[in-house]
Amino acid sequence: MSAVDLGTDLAGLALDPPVMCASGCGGTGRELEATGDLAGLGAFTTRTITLDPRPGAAAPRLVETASGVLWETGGHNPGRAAFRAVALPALARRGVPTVVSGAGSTIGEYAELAGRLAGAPGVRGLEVNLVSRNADAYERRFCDDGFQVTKVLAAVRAELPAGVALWAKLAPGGTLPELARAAAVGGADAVVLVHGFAGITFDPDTWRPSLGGGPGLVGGPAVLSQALRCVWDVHAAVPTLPLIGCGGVRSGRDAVQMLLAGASAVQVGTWLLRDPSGARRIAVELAEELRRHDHTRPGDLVGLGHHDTPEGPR
Amino acid sequence: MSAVDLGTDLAGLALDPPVMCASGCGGTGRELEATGDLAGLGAFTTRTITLDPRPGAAAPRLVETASGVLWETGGHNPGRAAFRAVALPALARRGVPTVVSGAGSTIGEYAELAGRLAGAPGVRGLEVNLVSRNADAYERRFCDDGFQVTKVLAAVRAELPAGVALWAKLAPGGTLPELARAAAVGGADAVVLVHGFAGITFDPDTWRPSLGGGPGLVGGPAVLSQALRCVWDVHAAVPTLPLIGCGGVRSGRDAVQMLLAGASAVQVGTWLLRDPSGARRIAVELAEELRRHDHTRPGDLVGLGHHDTPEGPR
Amino acid sequence: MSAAGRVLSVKRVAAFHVVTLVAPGVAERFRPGSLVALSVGGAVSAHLTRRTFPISAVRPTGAHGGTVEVVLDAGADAGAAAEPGVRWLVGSPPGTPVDVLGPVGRPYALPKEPVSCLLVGEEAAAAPLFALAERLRARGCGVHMLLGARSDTHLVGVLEARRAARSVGVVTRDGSVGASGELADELPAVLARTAAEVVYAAGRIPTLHAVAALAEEHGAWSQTALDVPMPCALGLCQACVVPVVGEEGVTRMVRACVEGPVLRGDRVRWADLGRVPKDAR
Amino acid sequence: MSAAGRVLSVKRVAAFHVVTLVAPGVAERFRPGSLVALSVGGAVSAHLTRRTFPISAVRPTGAHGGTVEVVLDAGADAGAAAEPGVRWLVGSPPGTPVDVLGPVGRPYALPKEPVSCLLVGEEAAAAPLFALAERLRARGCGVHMLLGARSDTHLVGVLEARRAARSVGVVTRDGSVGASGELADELPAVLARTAAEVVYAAGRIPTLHAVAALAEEHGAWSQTALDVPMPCALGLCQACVVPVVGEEGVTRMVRACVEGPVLRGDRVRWADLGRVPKDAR
Ligand SMILES: Cc1cc2nc3c(=O)[nH]c(=O)nc-3n(C[C@H](O)[C@H](O)[C@H](O)COP(=O)(O)OP(=O)(O)OC[C@H]3O[C@@H](n4cnc5c(N)ncnc54)[C@H](O)[C@@H]3O)c2cc1C
Ligand SMILES: Cc1cc2nc3c(=O)[nH]c(=O)nc-3n(C[C@H](O)[C@H](O)[C@H](O)COP(=O)(O)OP(=O)(O)OC[C@H]3O[C@@H](n4cnc5c(N)ncnc54)[C@H](O)[C@@H]3O)c2cc1C
Ligand SMILES: Cc1cc2nc3c(=O)[nH]c(=O)nc-3n(C[C@H](O)[C@H](O)[C@H](O)COP(=O)(O)O)c2cc1C
Ligand SMILES: Cc1cc2nc3c(=O)[nH]c(=O)nc-3n(C[C@H](O)[C@H](O)[C@H](O)COP(=O)(O)O)c2cc1C
Ligand code: FES
Ligand code: FES
Repeated sequence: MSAVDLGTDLAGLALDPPVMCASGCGGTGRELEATGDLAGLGAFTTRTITLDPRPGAAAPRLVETASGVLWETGGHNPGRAAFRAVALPALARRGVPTVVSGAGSTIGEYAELAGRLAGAPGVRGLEVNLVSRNADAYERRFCDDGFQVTKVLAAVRAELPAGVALWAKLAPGGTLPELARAAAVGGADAVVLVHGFAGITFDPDTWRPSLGGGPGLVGGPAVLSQALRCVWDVHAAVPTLPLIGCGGVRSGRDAVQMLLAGASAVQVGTWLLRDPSGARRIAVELAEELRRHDHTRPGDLVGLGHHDTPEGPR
Repeated sequence: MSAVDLGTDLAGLALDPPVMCASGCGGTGRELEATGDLAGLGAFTTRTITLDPRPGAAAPRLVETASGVLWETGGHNPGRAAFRAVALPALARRGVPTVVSGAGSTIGEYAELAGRLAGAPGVRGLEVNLVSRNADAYERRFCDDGFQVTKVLAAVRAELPAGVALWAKLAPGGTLPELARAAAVGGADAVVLVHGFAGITFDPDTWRPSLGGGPGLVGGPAVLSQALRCVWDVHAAVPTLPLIGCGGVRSGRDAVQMLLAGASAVQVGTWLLRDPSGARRIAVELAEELRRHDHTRPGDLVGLGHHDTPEGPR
Repeated sequence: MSAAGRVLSVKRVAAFHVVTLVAPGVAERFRPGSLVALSVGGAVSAHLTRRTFPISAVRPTGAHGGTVEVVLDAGADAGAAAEPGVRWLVGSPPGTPVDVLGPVGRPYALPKEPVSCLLVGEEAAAAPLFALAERLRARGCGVHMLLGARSDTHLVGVLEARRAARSVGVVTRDGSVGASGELADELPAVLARTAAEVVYAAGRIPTLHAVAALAEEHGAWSQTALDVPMPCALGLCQACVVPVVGEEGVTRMVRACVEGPVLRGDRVRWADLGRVPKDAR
Repeated sequence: MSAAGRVLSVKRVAAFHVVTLVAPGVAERFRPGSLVALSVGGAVSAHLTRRTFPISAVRPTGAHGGTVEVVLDAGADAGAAAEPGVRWLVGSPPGTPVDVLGPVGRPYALPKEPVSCLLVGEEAAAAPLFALAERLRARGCGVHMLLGARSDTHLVGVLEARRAARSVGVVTRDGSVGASGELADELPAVLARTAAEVVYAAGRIPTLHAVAALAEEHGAWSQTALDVPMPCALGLCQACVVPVVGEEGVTRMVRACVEGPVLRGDRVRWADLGRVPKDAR
């Protein structure tokens, strides 16, 4: 049998391994470099950057839940100018393929951000974070409206140099297949599934919300089965659309599940907070699982879980 | 300070304690009676009953996830006739207030079921499980369409004798506040939040879906923060509507969180599978938490977590 | 029914682990074939369902109070990693608290007459058959045993069998000890030789299926102990349903944890396990 | 940076637990004020974030390899139940595997001149100050200590302080030993008496706030060790941000785990902890 090869072509972007950090969970790159773990990533996804700096939400910004975390950073980021001046050149120097996550509160802001960042050295892709409120549409989230999703992607696509991948990141929710299709129509090369799941908890002593900002989003192993279902549902509806599975991944077996459900690559978020070497270990375990099942390429597994499945999502 | 009194009036139905088993997690009543735990419940909610018997989904019907379970019983139930002949009289004899969960695949079925069961001895309430596909509307789930929700509730209400409570149980999802309002418009006395969260997992050896039926629903501590958010969002939008919090509750502190988010009572589902005495213990712990904070009645806490909260659900 | 227990010891037997737990109240109500359901991981655990195992032995009293024993396959040698709950159990130091629910389930039904009985056990699943053999002997039944495994390293209880049974057969897939092949290959000859009227069997589903069919051919009753995951072991969750034909020929989905784990072999729809037959009610 | 450690021992000190862990590589890089971040519950754990604690002592080598020690408040006597991760740690038998990340964070900055230093410690948080005292004495600094607690049962290190420091003050809220009241009540007199040029402080936020303000009034530098939850201790999650005024008067939200835990007391916007000030960037 030939050897396992984790190299993956994700709609034109080469990922080896097909395991990345999820947006907002890999710091600036400096922290993972300090632990020696930056080089283990197939790509580095930055935290979500906006045009202007955002100081973010009140602390605590993250609390523990059963097998997960509840978080709200409030979009804390240095803004596109400082990001382009400091963090981005450092990432470029380190040579890890960089995917910049960006968001705006109008379509114009998304486009401007893309124009200012996508051409910078080292940027191999732009991940459009659509979990952001639309100032021009009653503060409704972009990701809840297929029409807006298409418009944002098309506007961003127009700003991208050739060779820079365009990904759309969506929140979990009932009409995901339609939204993913809308992203593809707008020009997305791939769709990242998914952002955090809405949650809240309360402090047992103060009886106030545990997070400084009140409500938040849930990530971690607790949501794996739900994230798998998002990927499953979208792949069932749009089997040709490349997907990136994100949510609760912490092992090679979890990554295999994401592939079976229909993803071509995975992102690791919350688990990096516990184990900064997680992505590297997951890649090793993924290779082992492939070997154990006599497979050589992750691509062989994509969507495999759908075949011969008894019917009946409800 | 006066003593803690857990007695709760839930829109006319007296619950003491305001802790029940969730539908489908308390068996027929016989199993919890065998462990001595039936009497500890403020009310017993039955598994969802349909007009005709349903043999249910293939095994396994339940697998473990991180801090949770993924399940799909496929609606296994003996049908309304056998239920009324066997399980229901037994529950009535045991004297625990019984709430019958029912579902149908048309509005007519919901109404017929209500007519046949709601008047039976021992029935104190009907929980309308709206997580069921509508044969008259392209198999769309009732719980995803506010108009259908209102119609089902109104049809069922018309069949109910006076003094039998009417509850609507909804699935988690983006437009919950609208759906809850729709249930109230149709005549629901209270809304149960929430049913399971959509999920799927795959077997690491066979690479097939782990559940016999393919996709399933997630319950257990893993979903507590998400269920709290459902209650929080609905209470924020419709503060006068009585809510029953369901999802991941396993301790008195979890119950307190449900109250703070806006629920008036709680249901315990998955945790009973691990600890059949769970509901009783939760009631004891709830009383302790009230005492520790110098409160005497659970009602004092309902919605308390909303006060002085920094803005910004996203 | 559920009680605070603790690990007394973990020992190796062949390729398996024997975990003995201090568990008040279980031993007194134990009957061969019944189960014990353990919660794993303690207070911090992410694993909330129970692990349910056949009880292999009990001791009503002793220095530590009543104890209960299970034999676990932690699969250390298989390519697949062991189930995390089992790994936790076999790795727990003495004193580790474990919530113990049991005994649960229907035990092996015992014949009223002193008939000849054949006990068929595969690998670790054979362990509970020795308690059964004892009770059968007490009733004057002739007890014969047939033990099987993939290889001699996975064979449990041959010495004990020689003490407990009139005759003992051994089969291994690799022929490392006894006959070479599957349990089912040996069964017809053993049934004929022992003139068994009842066959009691514990093992993998395909083995039980074969035993049930061969017993029926031979005109014997069979009592098969089904090993399917039982996450609650209380009859609440329906995870463990199997299709069983009842008296009137009607198939019902019955819960292996309360209506089993021991079921009549001729009543189980073996080919339909993991399915809901169209005619099920 | 993160390594497989294990529990060596758990001992009681006053109302607290001293947990000593075998942890390769931590002792060598330890400096007073730095932290260690532990994962709790082992492989089955539902608790996935780390518990981060100030290191109270290290031993580079020994029979068991390098060790690191933390003093934990399991709050056994408070009305509120102890945090489950801490409860697990203090209940772990020797040998329990624990993933250990450390040392992390900025330690106490040491003065270049042999100035007079006052070390202010509250309850269990005082434990790490003794390693600091040693290093300050090695530089010729005069070391004075002021220890406080709710009551004598919660006072840590008074005997050790008498050995380590030129003068030792003690305050308890209930007056059970030493002066009666809060640490802040005693501070002005002690600052005057010791002519301290630097104040090092560890304790609850209100205490640190008061220490920082009084040190500034007195004209001393202050170095405050912030105790806020640090779920990753890697600088990745931003859970631990605190508002700090930088050189140009600009407020930034800095991560206490990597930019702290020791911060200049005059730079922390104490009144705005748990908030994002409007002018923050
Ligand atoms: C070992 C054995 C030998 C028997 N021999 C005879 C016989 O010679 N002549 C005769 O007329 N009846 C025989 N029976 C049937 C028996 O006498 C009862 O009719 C039968 O147990 C039904 O009782 P129940 O309704 O309480 O059992 P159920 O509630 O139906 O079941 C109780 C438990 O016993 C098992 N069980 C029930 N019946 C049988 C069975 N027949 N064979 C194997 N397992 C069973 C079930 O699977 C279950 O585990 C035998 C039963 C057993 C177990
Ligand atoms: C105990 C002490 C005494 C000092 N005495 C003098 C003095 O007499 N005259 C003088 O001009 N400068 C004094 N300084 C300031 C010092 O010489 C440097 O200017 C300062 O440490 C800035 O270096 P940095 O940029 O590397 O530190 P930073 O990167 O700014 O911080 C490093 C660490 O040291 C802490 N820190 C930094 N500066 C101070 C400070 N001034 N006081 C307390 N904590 C600090 C930070 O909070 C952080 O924990 C003193 C500093 C300390 C710590
Ligand atoms: C602390 C934290 C910060 C995050 N920040 C971002 C962000 O800036 N942009 C974004 O698109 N997602 C962000 N996420 C979401 C993750 O990228 C990911 O979608 C989600 O957490 C699910 O994956 P996980 O379970 O592996 O964490 C953040 C998650 C966490 C826990
Ligand atoms: C095994 C199982 C069976 C269930 N059956 C039903 C059912 O018949 N009807 C229903 O409305 N909900 C059913 N539920 C959902 C629960 O009532 C509950 O809404 C959900 O599991 C969330 O609560 P929990 O986290 O406490 O389990 C079932 C849940 C489980 C785990
Ligand atoms: S294991 Fe839950 S019903 Fe059998
Ligand atoms: S604890 Fe995660 S950034 Fe500080």
